[in-house]
Amino acid sequence: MTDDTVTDADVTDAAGTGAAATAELPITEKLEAILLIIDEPHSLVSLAAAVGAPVPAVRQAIESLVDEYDGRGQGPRRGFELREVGGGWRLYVREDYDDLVAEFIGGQAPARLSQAALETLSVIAYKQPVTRSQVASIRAVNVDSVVRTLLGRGLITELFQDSETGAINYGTTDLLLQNLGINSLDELPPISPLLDDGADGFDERTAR
Amino acid sequence: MTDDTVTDADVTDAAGTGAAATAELPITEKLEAILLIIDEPHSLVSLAAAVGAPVPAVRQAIESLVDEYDGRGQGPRRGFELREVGGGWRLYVREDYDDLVAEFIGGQAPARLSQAALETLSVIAYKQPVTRSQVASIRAVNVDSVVRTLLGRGLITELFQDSETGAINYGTTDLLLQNLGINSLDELPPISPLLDDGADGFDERTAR
Amino acid sequence: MAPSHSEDPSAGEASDASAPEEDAPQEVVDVGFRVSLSNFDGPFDLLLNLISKHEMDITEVSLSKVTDEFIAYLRELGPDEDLDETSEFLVVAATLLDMKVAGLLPQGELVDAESVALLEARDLLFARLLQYRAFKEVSAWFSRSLQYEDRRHARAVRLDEKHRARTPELVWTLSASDFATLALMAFAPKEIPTVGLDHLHAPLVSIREQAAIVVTLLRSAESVTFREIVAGAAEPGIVVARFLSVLELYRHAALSFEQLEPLGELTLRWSAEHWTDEMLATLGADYDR
Repeated sequence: MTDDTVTDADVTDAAGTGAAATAELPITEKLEAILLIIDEPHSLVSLAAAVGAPVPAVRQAIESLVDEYDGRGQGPRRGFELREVGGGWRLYVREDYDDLVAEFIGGQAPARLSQAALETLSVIAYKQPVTRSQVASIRAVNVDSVVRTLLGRGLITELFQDSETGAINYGTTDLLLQNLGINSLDELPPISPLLDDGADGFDERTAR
Repeated sequence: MTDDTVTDADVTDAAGTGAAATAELPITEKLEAILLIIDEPHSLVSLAAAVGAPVPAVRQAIESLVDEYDGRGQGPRRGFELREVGGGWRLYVREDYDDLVAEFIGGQAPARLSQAALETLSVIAYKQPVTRSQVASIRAVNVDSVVRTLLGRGLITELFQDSETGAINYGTTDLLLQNLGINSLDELPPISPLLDDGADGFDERTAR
Repeated sequence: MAPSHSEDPSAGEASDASAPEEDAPQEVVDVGFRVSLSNFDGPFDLLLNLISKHEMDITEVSLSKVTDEFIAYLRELGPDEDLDETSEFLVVAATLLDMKVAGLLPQGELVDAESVALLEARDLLFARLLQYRAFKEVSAWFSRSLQYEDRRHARAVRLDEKHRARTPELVWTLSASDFATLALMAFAPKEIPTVGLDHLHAPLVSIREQAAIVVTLLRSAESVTFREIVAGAAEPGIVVARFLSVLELYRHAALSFEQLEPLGELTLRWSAEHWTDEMLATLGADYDR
């Protein structure tokens, strides 16, 4: 939901109008106000639009917040930290306190994905956009129910329908990136180079 | 959610067991970790139990956090503040930024519920009254944030609290009926046999 | 489900080469070449297991050994396995056959186009296996990352009342029947293979279930005709199952019947003296495969 399409012009505009009332207040404080209410990562561009400041200034402010929370500023270290995950910034409980918080919240351990779901998820992550039958042919098993599970968890999404075959192409979501703790698909571990070599002939075969 | 019934004995006990692993870490950081994830104000006693420290030490730590966030400590002022409301403590956006936040929220793109949110909503619609953990076990995934979204959207509501377990039971609202274009829950299309025939084994599963 | 090759003690360790720590409890229990649902998931898994078990290069001719073992495995599966599971194994059988054919080709002399094509086919199969293994390996990274991130707690707190009113309108596009479909999906058991076979053959009829109906009918009346017992049975399978259960109940002396003339009305009477529901549970065991 993070809006990356905001242009610099929009940002300038925002700075010139709505945010004018708070123009004299520090960007870091404005960012903290926004960070406190968001419930998913927001990109620098989205944050810049929110606080009405140019992106470079926001980047700098974010960096100084990260430093301050980590105890590299003037004040003490904080029990929370600012992390870049899934292509945006968000407040997290500092790792040291995850157990404390988990104990406080109680609740059940999150259900883990089965091996079949994990493998299907990796195939979709690396081969997207990819159809169910393409995934099935790589894994050589029926993947329908696993795909349904992954859809239900919001880890993958239907990208588009093939105009000729009607087959639905799947891809991964920002939520998956967040759940993996990475910022973009580029951060996925490199997969065996053998895959690329054989890819052409393979895709032709599976695309049928 | 604030538990004011915790006695001093409980607090001592909590300090002696679960929180032992983080005993050497500063109380302020532990408090910040808890404060970051709570929805509602928590009393000093409840916070003391959470971080495993005596109430007076927690009171002192809270006071120093209030000072720090307000800029009376070593570091800069923060965009949020720690306030006591209704006998409990919670993080709030600093009032200076209420307009900024309101503008940010108003400027967000029209919202669409995710697949995960819609599925969770359908489970609540057909199984109400139902607790969060029951929904989680049907969906085989943690639904806390989704339930929060649905609550925030006014599509579900808290019906009552289970007298034994204290778990909150949720149900759907008239807003959902309006969106679906029906007048009452009776008009929801039946989805037997999954619900009716399998109900026994089903309830056993979800009741855990 | 558990072909036991107990004469081969080394077999168990190959059952999940890429992530042995994951399914440790099962692995302790599994002796010999046992394929359990927890660490087994499909034909390529099986193929990889068979190959890694013999530490062989799949391009070598000794594939025949793997093929034999696979066929033995299929035989051990017996008729109780799902049709779709068995048919998935056919994929492996075909793969193995292809590889075997390619492996039997004279090496080094690439003279005719046909043998070139066969070698290419072999390479393609080899590439597919490697690709499958690559995804299997990288899924361990996914598992680790997801588990680590699961433990992290992000700030996600409900908006204050005063801000909630400003939230943009919700876009709603679902009709009531869309919503019901969604509910069906949400309630469906997770990750149970769902290859629909209902269109291929009629659902199996349980003799025990039908016997329970027959017993109820018989006990509720002095006498019942067989015509009445099968009245309303929707399909021939149910009629057959009810007839078989009548025969079974007769064997247990639970009922008596009389038929005044050949092909005439069959009148049944409940006559059991010591009847328990446990007897029902074992009824018709002969018909179990």
